[in-house]
Amino acid sequence: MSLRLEDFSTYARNTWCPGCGNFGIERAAKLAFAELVNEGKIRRENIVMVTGIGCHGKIADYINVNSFYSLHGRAIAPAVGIKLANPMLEVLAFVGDGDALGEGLEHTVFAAKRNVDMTVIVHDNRVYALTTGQFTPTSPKGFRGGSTPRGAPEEPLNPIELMLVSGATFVARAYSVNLNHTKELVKQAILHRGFAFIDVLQPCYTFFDTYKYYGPRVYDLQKEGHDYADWDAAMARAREWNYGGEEVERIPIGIFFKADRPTYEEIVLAGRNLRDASVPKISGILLRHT
Amino acid sequence: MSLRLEDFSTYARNTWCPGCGNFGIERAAKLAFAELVNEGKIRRENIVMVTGIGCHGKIADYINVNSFYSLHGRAIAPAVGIKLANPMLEVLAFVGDGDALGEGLEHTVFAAKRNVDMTVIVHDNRVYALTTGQFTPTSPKGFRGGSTPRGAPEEPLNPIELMLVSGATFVARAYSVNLNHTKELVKQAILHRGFAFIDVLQPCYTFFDTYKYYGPRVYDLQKEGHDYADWDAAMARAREWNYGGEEVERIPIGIFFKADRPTYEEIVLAGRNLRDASVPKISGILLRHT
Amino acid sequence: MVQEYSVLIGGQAGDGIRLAGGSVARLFNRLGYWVFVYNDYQSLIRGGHNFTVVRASGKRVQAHRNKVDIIVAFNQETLEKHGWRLKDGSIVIFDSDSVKAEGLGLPLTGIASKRNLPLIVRNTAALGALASTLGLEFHLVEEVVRSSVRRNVEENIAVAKEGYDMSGGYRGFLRVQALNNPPRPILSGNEAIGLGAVKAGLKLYVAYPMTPSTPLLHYLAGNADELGIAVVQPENEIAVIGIAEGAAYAGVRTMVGTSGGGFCLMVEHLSLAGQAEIPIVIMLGERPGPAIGLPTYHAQGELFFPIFAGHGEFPRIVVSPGDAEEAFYLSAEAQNLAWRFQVPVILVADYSLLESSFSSVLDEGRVLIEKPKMWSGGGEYKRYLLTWDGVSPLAFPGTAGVTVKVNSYEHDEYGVTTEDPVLTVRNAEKRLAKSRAIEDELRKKETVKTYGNMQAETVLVTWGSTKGAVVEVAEEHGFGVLQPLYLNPFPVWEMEKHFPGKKNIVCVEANSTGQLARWIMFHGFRVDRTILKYDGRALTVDELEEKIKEVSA
Amino acid sequence: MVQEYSVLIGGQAGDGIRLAGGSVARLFNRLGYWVFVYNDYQSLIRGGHNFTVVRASGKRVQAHRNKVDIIVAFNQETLEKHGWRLKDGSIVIFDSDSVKAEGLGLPLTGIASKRNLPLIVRNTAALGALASTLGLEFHLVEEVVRSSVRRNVEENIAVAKEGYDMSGGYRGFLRVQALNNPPRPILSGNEAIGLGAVKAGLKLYVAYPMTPSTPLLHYLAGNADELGIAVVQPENEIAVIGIAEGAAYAGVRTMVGTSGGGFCLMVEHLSLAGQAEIPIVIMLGERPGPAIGLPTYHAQGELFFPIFAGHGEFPRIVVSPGDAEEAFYLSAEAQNLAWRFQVPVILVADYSLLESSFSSVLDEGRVLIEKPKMWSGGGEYKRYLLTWDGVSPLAFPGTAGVTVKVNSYEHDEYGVTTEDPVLTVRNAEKRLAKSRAIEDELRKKETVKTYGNMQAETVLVTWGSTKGAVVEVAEEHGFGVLQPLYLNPFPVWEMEKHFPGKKNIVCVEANSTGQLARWIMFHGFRVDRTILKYDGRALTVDELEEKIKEVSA
Ligand SMILES: Cc1ncc(C[n+]2csc(CCOP(=O)(O)OP(=O)(O)O)c2C)c(N)n1
Ligand SMILES: Cc1ncc(C[n+]2csc(CCOP(=O)(O)OP(=O)(O)O)c2C)c(N)n1
Ligand code: SF4
Ligand code: SF4
Ligand SMILES: [Mg+2]
Ligand SMILES: [Mg+2]
Repeated sequence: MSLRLEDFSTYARNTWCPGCGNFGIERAAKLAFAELVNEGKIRRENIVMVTGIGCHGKIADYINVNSFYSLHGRAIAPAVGIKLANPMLEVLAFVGDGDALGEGLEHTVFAAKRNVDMTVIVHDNRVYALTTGQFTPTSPKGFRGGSTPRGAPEEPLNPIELMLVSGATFVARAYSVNLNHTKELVKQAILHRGFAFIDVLQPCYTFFDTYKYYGPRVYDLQKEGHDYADWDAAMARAREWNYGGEEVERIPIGIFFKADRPTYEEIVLAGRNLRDASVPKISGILLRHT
Repeated sequence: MSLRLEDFSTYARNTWCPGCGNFGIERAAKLAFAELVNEGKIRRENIVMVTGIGCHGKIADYINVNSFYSLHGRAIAPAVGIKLANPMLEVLAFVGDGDALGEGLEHTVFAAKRNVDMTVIVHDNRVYALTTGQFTPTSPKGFRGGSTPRGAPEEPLNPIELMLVSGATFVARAYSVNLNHTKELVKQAILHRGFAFIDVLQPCYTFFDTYKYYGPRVYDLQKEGHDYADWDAAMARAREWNYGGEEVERIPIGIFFKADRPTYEEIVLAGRNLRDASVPKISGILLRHT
Repeated sequence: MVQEYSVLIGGQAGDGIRLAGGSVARLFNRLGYWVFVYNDYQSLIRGGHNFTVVRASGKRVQAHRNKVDIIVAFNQETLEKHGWRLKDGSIVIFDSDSVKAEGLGLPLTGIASKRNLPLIVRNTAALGALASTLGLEFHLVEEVVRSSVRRNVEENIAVAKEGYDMSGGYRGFLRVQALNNPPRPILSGNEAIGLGAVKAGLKLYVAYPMTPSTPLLHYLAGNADELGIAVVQPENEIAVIGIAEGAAYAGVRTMVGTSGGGFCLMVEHLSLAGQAEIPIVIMLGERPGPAIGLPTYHAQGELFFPIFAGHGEFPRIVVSPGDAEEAFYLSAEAQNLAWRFQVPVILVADYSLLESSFSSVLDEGRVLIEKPKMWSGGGEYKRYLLTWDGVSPLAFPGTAGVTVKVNSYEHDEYGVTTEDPVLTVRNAEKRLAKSRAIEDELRKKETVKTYGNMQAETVLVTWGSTKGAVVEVAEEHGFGVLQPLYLNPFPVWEMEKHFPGKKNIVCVEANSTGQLARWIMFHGFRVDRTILKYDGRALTVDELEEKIKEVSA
Repeated sequence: MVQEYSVLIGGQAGDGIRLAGGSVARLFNRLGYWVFVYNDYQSLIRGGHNFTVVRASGKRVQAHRNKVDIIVAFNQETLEKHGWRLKDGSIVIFDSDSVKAEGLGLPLTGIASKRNLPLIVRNTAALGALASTLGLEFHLVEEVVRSSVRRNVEENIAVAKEGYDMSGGYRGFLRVQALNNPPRPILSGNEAIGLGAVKAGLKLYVAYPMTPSTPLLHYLAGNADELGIAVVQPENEIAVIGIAEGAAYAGVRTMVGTSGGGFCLMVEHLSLAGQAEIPIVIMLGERPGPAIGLPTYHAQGELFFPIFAGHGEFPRIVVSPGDAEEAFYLSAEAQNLAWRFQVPVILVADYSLLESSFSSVLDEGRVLIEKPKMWSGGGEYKRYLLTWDGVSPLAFPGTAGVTVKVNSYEHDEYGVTTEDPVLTVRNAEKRLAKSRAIEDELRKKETVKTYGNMQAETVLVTWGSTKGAVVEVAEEHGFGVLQPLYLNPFPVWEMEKHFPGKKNIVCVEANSTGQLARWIMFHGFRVDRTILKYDGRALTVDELEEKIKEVSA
């Protein structure tokens, strides 16, 4: 029996604001899960979502699959642990921009560096939304929020660039409004063997309404023949837009970079299964201690 | 009276191993301080060293200037605070590779992003030395240490690339053996208005003896006419060597990139002096609360 | 009898319930009433259910009651959830465009939309109607609107007037009496803490957003220019405290604010402050845990944690205000103590203290910046000079001829690392000496407050904002109340004074294990009963009255 | 009289002092002696002063004494620092190439250099000489070298023989008697903790290096293949515990190891384990704090911190072994308890327990993996099913038909977030129920150990490795000893059993505030005196004897 979007819903009351970009991500994820299961590529019970804390994190309540609703900034380390414990699982981290690029930046960089076979989806609304609108690492300079009434004092961080230098083997950007494109990226990211990163431009209707800004600017890299095997080309595309403001005319979405290298869990586990219940005899070791 | 290297010494007994690359960094720093003071460019009492924890951190005990010997991985945040509190101070963070690129990576990235006017000097021995030799973020894959007897499972992180995408406005690499070159870089970094980063290749004689590896490979970017105003060229040079092993023949040292942009403390303080002892009347504010 | 009114305003997140509550409070304030405003909201941005209770009284009140005189309902859910709060003679004011009810219905949505104004102006219309039912003159409403609304001021006044004029038969229904008092500042705990710190010399506030401390960040950022301070928001809480400690080392008074989860991340730096002797004030806002728990609700779950957080042994002060006035003075005192003893001071404040508003009479002249022990300039400077009270003279980097070395390792007097056993013992004893000096100092201060009849057999002991309900009930029923303002060092000398002969010591607090009760018992005193509430909501006066019957019977 | 020998080996970091100590211990072990090895080293890699004391005895010993029978000196400083430890009839074995002394001088440096071997082989030459002075046959030395040296084995044996043959008149000077016992495994606390955990099902060890827990990381990594486990070292301690909690959620038994500073960084995740009910064992290695303190020295500074760490209220178990055998069994028990109750268990271990080595008799058959409460497969799965003991059945992701949702927020039984007051109370009560169930379980276990004469008026109370010296002194002087193995929940029921009638309760511990003493007093028991040592060095038997005279007089 083929699964549909609704099969991944829960009874939880959705509390995102009307117009929130998170709805697009939720739909894209559910559709991606349903299609991959229907296509026989993954098993439903093997999907695990790990989420941070913020508006984005609520997605754990809304999708009926295994989930680990973690601390703020701390979704990615548990995700790595889950993958090590059971490499059969399809591990996805749904994280916030404040969450995974601020509070817990180091875990994002290191999961990429290690090429853990997992997917990170950043709900990049470029604002701390759940705490009512402060600037985040990806907010444009001058962003006015509760903590910066005279404008954020910092230039934004470009997560695509960051991931390119960190060793991620699948680096992409999506726009939550483009449902189908986002869903396809999520599917490809899940199927990618290695660390996949998608920065989803997700307008926060309430604290940073970027619909009008993104709408006319986004374009699909894949439609323009970008060669995602070429790291330099990927970096050049990443630098077309630095998460700033009006001055830029085009914002690329799609896959910037994709490569193949051994995954962390392959190397660390070297074929070992940590769920194996057998216990070693230690008498030989004890003898060596005499 | 002109200051000499010895004027910056303390009575502390030096406990670095004979042959340690840290001696070169210590000398370079003392010479840089002495020369800058002698040249009238900085005042001795304005120098503040903040250090992490590791063999590198001991430099706080060995140089007779103001110092904040912080926690492991936590030198850079206090350094930012010191600069905000008193922008007249010349703030330098002497950090380890494990310290500032592992434990506290996020602070390094964010200080760069903000362009805080400070200098970060990484004693990059590519090993956790003080804890007796484990692999760090910059160790080559396959590095054998106490925690990885079969070799480190991860590709190294390239701190130069990382700083280039993080927004650092002065990005350089030094080799602790090249005393004069290192000293000159330290001087330029101090004089640079903005966030200056120097990754110093510092052989750890005991746990990762890289003298023979670096010796024939390092070359000076500035002698080869590298244009440090060109970000793309800087990135290309950074990628000549990815902190790996034998396969590479040349390792660039010198200044990769240099640029000018407003500093964090200029923007945040907007001319305010936090050491100003005056206290505001709040009666006006209280009235607004009625 | 004391004049008293309670108004509940309810709706969805985004309806501006909290703002409306503020306006109602201002209205009563201008009539000379003491007000207390309790805010109940969910961890979401739109939708859900939010409500605010404004209690206004002729005497000081610092807790809300279950029953109310007026409900202002912006949606049906408000009445479903709060209908039970109505008494005989209570009125419901509601948006007749979206709510079915009996009472004073006004087409609030229509009033807003016909003027093309955002829905949030429903608040102002309702305020007008409310004022009319209270029999107030319109100029009072106008004053309140002018003092609290920032955008579309004239339109808001027009809307308020429309609401005012539409109250029909309800005009003067609750004819409120003006009292002969000047209006008092209405401050939340967050605001009071911010202002108190500034009056004691705060120049840099560092924080990462986290409920219930976020309003302090916003308040100080919003008033930074007027207050002459800088406010920065770094990448995470580890950076927050690192930056603050760096600034303190360089001579600037700082504060950081957070809640339990963020405080966890600061604990290693807390220990650093202990070793390196860095003055730092940490505002720890409490909400129900563990972990994320209930982010926007009320609890007093962290008494032991701040007292024992951090590895190793070092002196620290933990202080716990119970209302906005105490928050103001204790926040200032926290700064002075941190700098006097060069120790971390943790200001523990529960959700309801931080996010409720209290009529507060503040005397800014009472707050002084105490000058810390500074280096006199003679001889060689030693950052960690051994002294009888464990406190070494301070100097800051940038001082000619001086080298200021602070150190996270054990160190000698100059701040150079040592592993010597004798110096190790000496440093531990320096820290012990400081602990004693702190206790000596606290013995001279007001470390507990008492209320009610301290001769009674029953004494209620409480901390934080819970004292609002406790004091009111105790005064009514003739009990005594003891409220420690300092939790560490714990003022045992005060317990010794107040506890003997009491037959019935009852601890009232908002947690599930009775932390204050345990803390008191740990110090060798008897606690007979506990009244614990841990559903995430602050105790109301009525609830406590119910429970007190059980334990005082 | 019991046969007993103490040997001190001293030199610089890099001289291999610790290895030499291990070899000497093995020598005595093969003679049937109980051994205890105390390691004293500085936070540096080369130079400085390191020393190791090996105490070998016919009875079990777990502390060192001040005086020694033999000093092996690789440098002059060793004699300068430790000369006072010599007794009548003690011998000094020294490197005559670098040390001036009386006794058995051997050109150790020359022996190494003439063979072009690294200087570290001086150890083996000294071992040979030592064996000769003890009157042992060379084959014993050869056996020890073969069992402990990895590189240049034959050369080392030749060097040992050279040392052995050069002892001249000292041959047989201390003629040691072989005892009729089989050799026993000599284990450090770190090693024992690692092995105990593995026997209880550990499959993943996660750590960031930090003294004194680093040897556990190295030991498990070095034996990972044989033990069938994975060992990973992530970017920092926050990642360490995050990874471990993720793996536990997915069904794998994990442990993390750290010291105070790293533990600080884990505290938020500790609270997460409390809310989400994730089984996790944290090995907290103690060293002198606060902050970096003395990284390579001894302290028991963290009793309260692990008990009260983390925001909010949640059950946890804190366990404290005192020697390697206890470390082995309690580490295993920690795993089983963590999984049985789905709570964090903190294993507190002081420096001297972790870094000293103890003759240990271990029965691996005694350790069983207790199967946790697993989901039976019937009906819909609820991760947080409410049960009488607060423990819900487990299932792991990857199970067909099951959705496993864990949550850091308050949640309903399925793991979906809630802000409901009723569910909030229910969850708090679930946690309280677990606390009670844990206490009930512990009442059935050995939670304290007693030694010596428990009828005596004086009972010494201690924890961790300090018990080594305490038990020895108590047995000698006829006192009783009580050692809590569990610090939380605190076994008050045992205190009630053992304390009444005692005239003199003396707490002995390695900190400056008497944390165990305070903890006991907090529970309503009297403590008459404390003996506190906080210079970073473990208590010796002689020191305690001195101090005990003062307090038992
Ligand atoms: C350690 C910690 N610090 C702060 C918070 C408070 N907090 C909750 S959500 C949030 C903002 C989340 O922003 P982001 O990650 O961008 O997610 P969004 O709400 O925008 O989806 C913060 C700061 C927390 N829960 N834990
Ligand atoms: C929070 C914390 N974790 C771990 C340690 C232990 N530690 C001390 S030094 C060190 C290694 C330092 O490595 P690096 O930063 O590369 O400096 P190096 O010794 O190589 O100069 C570690 C892990 C610590 N002090 N604090
Ligand atoms: S605040 Fe922003 S991100 Fe959060 S639910 Fe509303 S629109 Fe979405
Ligand atoms: S261990 Fe390495 S880094 Fe440390 S002092 Fe020795 S040589 Fe230098
Ligand atoms: Mg966001
Ligand atoms: Mg290093």
